[in-house]
Amino acid sequence: MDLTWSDDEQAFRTEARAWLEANLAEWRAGCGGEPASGDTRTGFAQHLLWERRLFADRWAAVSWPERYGGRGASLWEWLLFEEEYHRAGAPPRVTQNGIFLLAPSLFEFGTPDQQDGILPRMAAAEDLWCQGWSEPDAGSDLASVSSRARRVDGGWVLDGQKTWTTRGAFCTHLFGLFRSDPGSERHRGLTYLLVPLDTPGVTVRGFGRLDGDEGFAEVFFDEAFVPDDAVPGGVVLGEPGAGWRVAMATAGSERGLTLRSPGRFLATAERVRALVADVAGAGATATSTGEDVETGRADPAGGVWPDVRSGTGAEDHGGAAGPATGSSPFAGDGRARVSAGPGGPLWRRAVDAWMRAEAYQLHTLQTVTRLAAGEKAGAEASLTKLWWSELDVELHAVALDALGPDAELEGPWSKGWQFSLSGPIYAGTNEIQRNIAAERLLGLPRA
Amino acid sequence: MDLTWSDDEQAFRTEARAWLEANLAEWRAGCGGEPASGDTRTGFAQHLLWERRLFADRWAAVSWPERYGGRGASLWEWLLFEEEYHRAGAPPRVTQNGIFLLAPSLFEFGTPDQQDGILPRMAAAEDLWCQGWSEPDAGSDLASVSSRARRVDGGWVLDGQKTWTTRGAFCTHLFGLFRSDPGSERHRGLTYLLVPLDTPGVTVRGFGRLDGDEGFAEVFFDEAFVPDDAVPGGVVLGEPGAGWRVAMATAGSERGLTLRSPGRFLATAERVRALVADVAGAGATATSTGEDVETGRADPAGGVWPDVRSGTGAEDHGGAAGPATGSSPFAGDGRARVSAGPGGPLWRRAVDAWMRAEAYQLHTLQTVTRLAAGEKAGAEASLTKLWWSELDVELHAVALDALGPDAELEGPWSKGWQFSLSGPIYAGTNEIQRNIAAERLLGLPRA
Amino acid sequence: MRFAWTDEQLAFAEATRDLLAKECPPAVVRAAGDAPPGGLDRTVWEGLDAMGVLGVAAPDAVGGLGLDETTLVPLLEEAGRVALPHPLVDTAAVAAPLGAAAGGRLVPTDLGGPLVACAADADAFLLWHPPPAPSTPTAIPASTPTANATSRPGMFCTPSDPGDGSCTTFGEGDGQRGALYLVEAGAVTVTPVATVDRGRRAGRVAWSAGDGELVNDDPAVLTLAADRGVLGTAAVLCGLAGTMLDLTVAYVGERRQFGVPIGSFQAVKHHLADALVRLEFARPAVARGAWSSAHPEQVAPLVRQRDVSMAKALAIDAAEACGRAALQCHGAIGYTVESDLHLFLKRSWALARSWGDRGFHTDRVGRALEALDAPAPDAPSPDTATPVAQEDP
Amino acid sequence: MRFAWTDEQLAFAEATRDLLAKECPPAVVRAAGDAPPGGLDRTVWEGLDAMGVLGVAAPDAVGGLGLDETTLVPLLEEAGRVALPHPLVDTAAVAAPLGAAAGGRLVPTDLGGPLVACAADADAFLLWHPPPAPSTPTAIPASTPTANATSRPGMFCTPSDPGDGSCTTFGEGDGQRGALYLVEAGAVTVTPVATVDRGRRAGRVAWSAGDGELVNDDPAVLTLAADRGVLGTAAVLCGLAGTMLDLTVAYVGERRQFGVPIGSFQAVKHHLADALVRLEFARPAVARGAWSSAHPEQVAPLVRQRDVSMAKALAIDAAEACGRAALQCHGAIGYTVESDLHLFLKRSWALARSWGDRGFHTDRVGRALEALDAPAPDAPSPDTATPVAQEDP
Repeated sequence: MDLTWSDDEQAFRTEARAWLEANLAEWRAGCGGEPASGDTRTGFAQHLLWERRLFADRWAAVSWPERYGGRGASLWEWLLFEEEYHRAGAPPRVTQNGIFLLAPSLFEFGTPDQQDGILPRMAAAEDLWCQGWSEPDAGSDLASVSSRARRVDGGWVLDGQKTWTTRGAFCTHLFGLFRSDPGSERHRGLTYLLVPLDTPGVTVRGFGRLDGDEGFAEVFFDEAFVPDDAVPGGVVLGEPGAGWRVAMATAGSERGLTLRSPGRFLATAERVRALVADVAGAGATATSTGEDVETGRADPAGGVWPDVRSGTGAEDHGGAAGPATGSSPFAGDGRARVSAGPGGPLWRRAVDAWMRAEAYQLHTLQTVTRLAAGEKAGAEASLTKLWWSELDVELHAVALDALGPDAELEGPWSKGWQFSLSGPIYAGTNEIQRNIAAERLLGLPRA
Repeated sequence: MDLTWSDDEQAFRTEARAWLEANLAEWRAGCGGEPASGDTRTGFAQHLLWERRLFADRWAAVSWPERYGGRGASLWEWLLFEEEYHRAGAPPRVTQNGIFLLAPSLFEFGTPDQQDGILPRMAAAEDLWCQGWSEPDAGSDLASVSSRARRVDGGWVLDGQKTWTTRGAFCTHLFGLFRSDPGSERHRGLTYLLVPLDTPGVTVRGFGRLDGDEGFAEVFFDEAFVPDDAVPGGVVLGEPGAGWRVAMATAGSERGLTLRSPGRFLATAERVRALVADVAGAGATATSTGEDVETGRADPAGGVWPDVRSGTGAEDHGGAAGPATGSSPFAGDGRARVSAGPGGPLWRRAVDAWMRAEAYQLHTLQTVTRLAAGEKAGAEASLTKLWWSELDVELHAVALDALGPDAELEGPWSKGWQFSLSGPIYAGTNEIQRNIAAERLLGLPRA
Repeated sequence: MRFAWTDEQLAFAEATRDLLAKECPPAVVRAAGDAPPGGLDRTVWEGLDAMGVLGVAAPDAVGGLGLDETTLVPLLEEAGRVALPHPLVDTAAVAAPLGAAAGGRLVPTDLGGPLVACAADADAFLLWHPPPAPSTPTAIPASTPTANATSRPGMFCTPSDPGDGSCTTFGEGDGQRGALYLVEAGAVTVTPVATVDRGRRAGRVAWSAGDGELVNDDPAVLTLAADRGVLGTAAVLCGLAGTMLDLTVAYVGERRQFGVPIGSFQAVKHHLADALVRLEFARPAVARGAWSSAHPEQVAPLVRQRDVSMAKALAIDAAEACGRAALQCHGAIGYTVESDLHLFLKRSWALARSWGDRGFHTDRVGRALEALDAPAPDAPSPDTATPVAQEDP
Repeated sequence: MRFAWTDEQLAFAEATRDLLAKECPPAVVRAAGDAPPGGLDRTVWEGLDAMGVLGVAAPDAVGGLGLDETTLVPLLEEAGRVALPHPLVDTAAVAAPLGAAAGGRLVPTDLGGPLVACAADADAFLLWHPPPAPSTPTAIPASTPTANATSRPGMFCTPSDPGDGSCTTFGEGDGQRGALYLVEAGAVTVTPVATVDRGRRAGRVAWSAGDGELVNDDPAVLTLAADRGVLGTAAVLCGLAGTMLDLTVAYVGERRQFGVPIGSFQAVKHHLADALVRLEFARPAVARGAWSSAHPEQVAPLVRQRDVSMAKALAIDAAEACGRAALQCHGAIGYTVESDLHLFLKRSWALARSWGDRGFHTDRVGRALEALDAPAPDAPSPDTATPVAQEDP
């Protein structure tokens, strides 16, 4: 066991950190202020500038070979980069579904021509890929895909509908599963196709996610003819009819470490701890200037909201100076401060969440050690997905409780809260993950 | 809406309280100290003395008609009695399974002869009834009962085995479900029989519950002939072959309010609050005599367990005098005290649990109002069972966390904790209750 | 002892439910979120006014119905069921019942008119009578003294319409605490703010208390008014929770995956059963809060405070449990603004932390319990002079 | 970076597992709970001693193997898997590694002999070498000063055998804090106490520190020793959790209700999947705690404290989740002493609150984080002199 980073890895981290610091500032300045959400049309364009900046200095896909725009970085270095990326507060990757979901399948199942033709443009954010798996009637039950691909001379004719396609309205290409054997059922007879969205007969309609951003799309296929050479190396990934196996490899990536690296949650956990510490500190002034702390305490019936302003231990966290922040007095400065102070309920929840983020980091280091030793990732990815998705909800719940009535304001925390709620749903609901964990890891009998 | 008690009800409460206070003291004195657990042979005998004391003054079954030893009390008065009973710290009713599970079925399905012959001796704790439902292969799936009852001239011949029969080793009679139609399946062909345990061919073997007390028994039937007149009025309750319907009426009682009245949990909640307040007060002295509180706080790295003795807000709960209680310093006097003090994590959990107990009381008042208006109790009992069983576990978990390392000592709290863990299992597991609630109350489709 | 709404109360709630079902379907809630300043549709509000809902708890001397919280609470739960985008809690629960306590001047004489009142997020609230009487005074009880109170902007409100000046809200006071002021409407500035629940049409408020006239500084009166806001919000949360559960039950009965309705899966059943439990045990607590509020002659203020805070705490739990279960059981479709679920979900997030959050009310219950314990550490005697409700619900 | 046990460590654990499977089946644990004073069977203890397990982390100069926590922790998890009724954490994790820090006199020279050491529930512990050397000194680090410390009995211990005098435990000090004493064994009185886990054979201890001789009062040494007790207990909890999960998986695969194995029900699957998640994320935290403890040259004491406390906190969660799921999925049969489950369940309750409970260790992690934040409030630079483990696991 060795939990130290090598000098080379340290150097890699240092380089990444310096680059991120300089380039984030430049990019933000170029946006003329805080960029819009990457799930809006305006914000997507801004985020593309960031993606191209990453690509220009070979940070877009660090683990890829250099010939595709990467650095041939190890999984360890990839983890370090992710950690630095999130610690720096860099934006969500709008290219994520291509780089983290399609690319692993391309590396495993793609022909050299496909890899050479697709990957560099993906890294450069020239081709923008979205995922076309879910359909109106195929969600958790992905194998019930009914969109059809009919083989014709020189290509495929597509019919049907995909939905909940993330950022589909802004992308240029879709990778998806289509039923190519009309008589087939379930996992059989599906083909994994790579489809330019400007193909005639393909219509994309964006629609609002929970937060209202146009982050989802429906994609309609109406006798859309996709020529075999619509993407370099051909539009079929893997063998025709063998799409399920290719897709499952991608599903493993999505649930596992490549989509949600620990660095993301560690960074959030640190921000939550800082927010809670702010609340603990901020109340001190407001209360210490109130003249009726003792009264409120001695007589809970007195005053309008006596207990709002008293709060236990009101005296022992003083010290922070400056005016109170904008928190409503209803949040109970005294109370919130005690709850957020060391040993208080909110403080403990923040520490707890930090531990869970740290445990995810450790679990990942263990997984990467196994992968580095040549083992394959398996159903353990289900445990990982359960862990980070529940952690993310709790991290944001703590933040909202720290913000009190301010929590409903539009802002990074309310946005993050809403996004966190998608975690237990996407990439296979947590109910599906529990089934997988119970059946494949514990060996419980199928129903 | 009227949430006040009438003068008569108040008087009833006053009488009950006075009686309980006087008689509990006398009974305990008669036991020569704290009585043993009612689930041990010694303790059961002691508890029978208590039961007979209750009966002598008509408190054994207050809601029964006077001719059976009751007071003809209303459900409201029954609630008041239960509240006073638990507030006074009176012992668990070892006659409970007869009085609260069998008797409601007797009132609904029994003949006058059965009622007249069985109920007074039950109230007097002369006949002691245990429940014979579960079998080794019929637990959650109660309808798979396989113990057989064969009709013969003048009676029934029983074969098979019952198990998890509470206090079976100390009881005189069993009520249970037997398959009387050998070709029948599931709910059909079952007969509800009343069986003296001294019947030749019946063998009872007591065994240990989780806490080691001999609170469970297996009951074996080996060609046991039960004459029709083995109990007054006959051994069949309801019609032969219609046992399931009779049993389900009892199941409703068990899950609903008659087995676990709110008074039980309100009393526990108050004791938990008091325990937490004790912990909050007790630490004050120990810490205030420690000279290194500030040191420990300023330098978490210093000392063996610096943070054990520091703890936030160490100064602001002082006042309690006298020597520290037996808590280990490892529990962290300072920390535990802060956690248990107003606004602290443990204090909040105690308040939360109190609210849940109070909500159970309110829900029950609502239910009794409906019953008083002639409505029938239905599947709502599943919600009630989920609520009180989870509440009871949490109440005891808070107590154990307040006790810290003392929690593992044998005593009322560790005993109560172990008993609370049976709540989500007995009387239909909570998984079964959730199925019932979802299917019968929400109308979700059966699998 | 009889713990149930009366037939009259249930009938009033049913009539309100009928009106809201007709006049406030999800499309109206969506429209409220999208409407520009000045563009809020008032049809449902006027309908509620015509039915007497706004003045249920206003003294009959001024044209109200002179009823109490036990009539009002079921109506507010109905308002929650449809995510009504108008400030009904603020108006009907907080403002209207103040009556003479506000010097008689705050009670609208024409309840048929466009009374709008609003309070949110603070122990301070403001009542205001909108145009066509632009100089009608606004009442603001001052709040926590802070060093910079007079210049500090207030928090959000749930204005009926910030754009046309008919918005009302609460603000912070001038260094005095717990006092009810009349302030000229013109002295109040409302700036709309972006919150996750656009249907609330929230605004940030600034005002100068120097323009105010003190009309009441009795803490008991102001605490009572604030408690009504807490109680009303608890009722609304129960309504939101109920609708989220209903929407989900309907959806999981229809939605098929793996060849069966997803509602037949045990995981879905158990999520929803757990949510239902939370709701069914919160509702009696809210009802008790109503009774305790409505019977000051039998219930000490401290007990009332305990009871309304407990109502809010358990209603928050119910809304949270139902909301989480609803979203998870809807799956991806619930995670869009195309499904109606989000209208109720976002309202429940906002209200869970308005009028005091879960931690605040837990602490308030705990402190009330300790204060109630204090005079008689041993069990209270049944024949004591203590109000009955103090020892029994 | 390589986060995995070595082949040697795994092989040692497997050999230990084989020994324990053979010599410590549930019958042996039950017998330990039932044995009269003096009657504890020592077969498994002697087997562990013969394998070198007791002295794994003792200096090789005194006959130990001179290895560190990364070898020891997997062995302790194995001990947890069988609910070993002997004080292995106290002996192998706390006592044996102290070595020269205890003045050289505490380290048994004959590791083949009946070394027994014990510590529990406190920042104080006691090492003791039992008969046939009745006057062998006992070491007790004194604990929190309290007004009546010298007369105050210590807390529970996990004696190997309270009856025959070979019990060891910790006691409370004489008003001095954080010091290691040698005390004559005869000055210690052990009174067995009844705890829910009879297999622990716990006792209450009284002693008079006046008989002691100070041998070490370096807080760093004593904190390190106590941290090893915390870490070892965390490892044992993981082992207990794993066995409870395994027993349950086996049971629900066999037990049939409604015509199918109960393990095919989604509710059962999801309970056990959630429990498995807790366990699989606790184990890496315990492993990291071992590494941090084993590398003092790279890991600052504060970081080690953070890491062992985090290990204990997550191991408590794992044991609690696995225990609750196990009992619920076993149903009534689990709620008896006839099933073996209770042996592991009760041990897990006792250990969850020994060596610091969940709240204690959460607070300790939080305080360590704040102390580590303090010197560099902005993100630490990668090329700082801070030990690597401080910023990376």
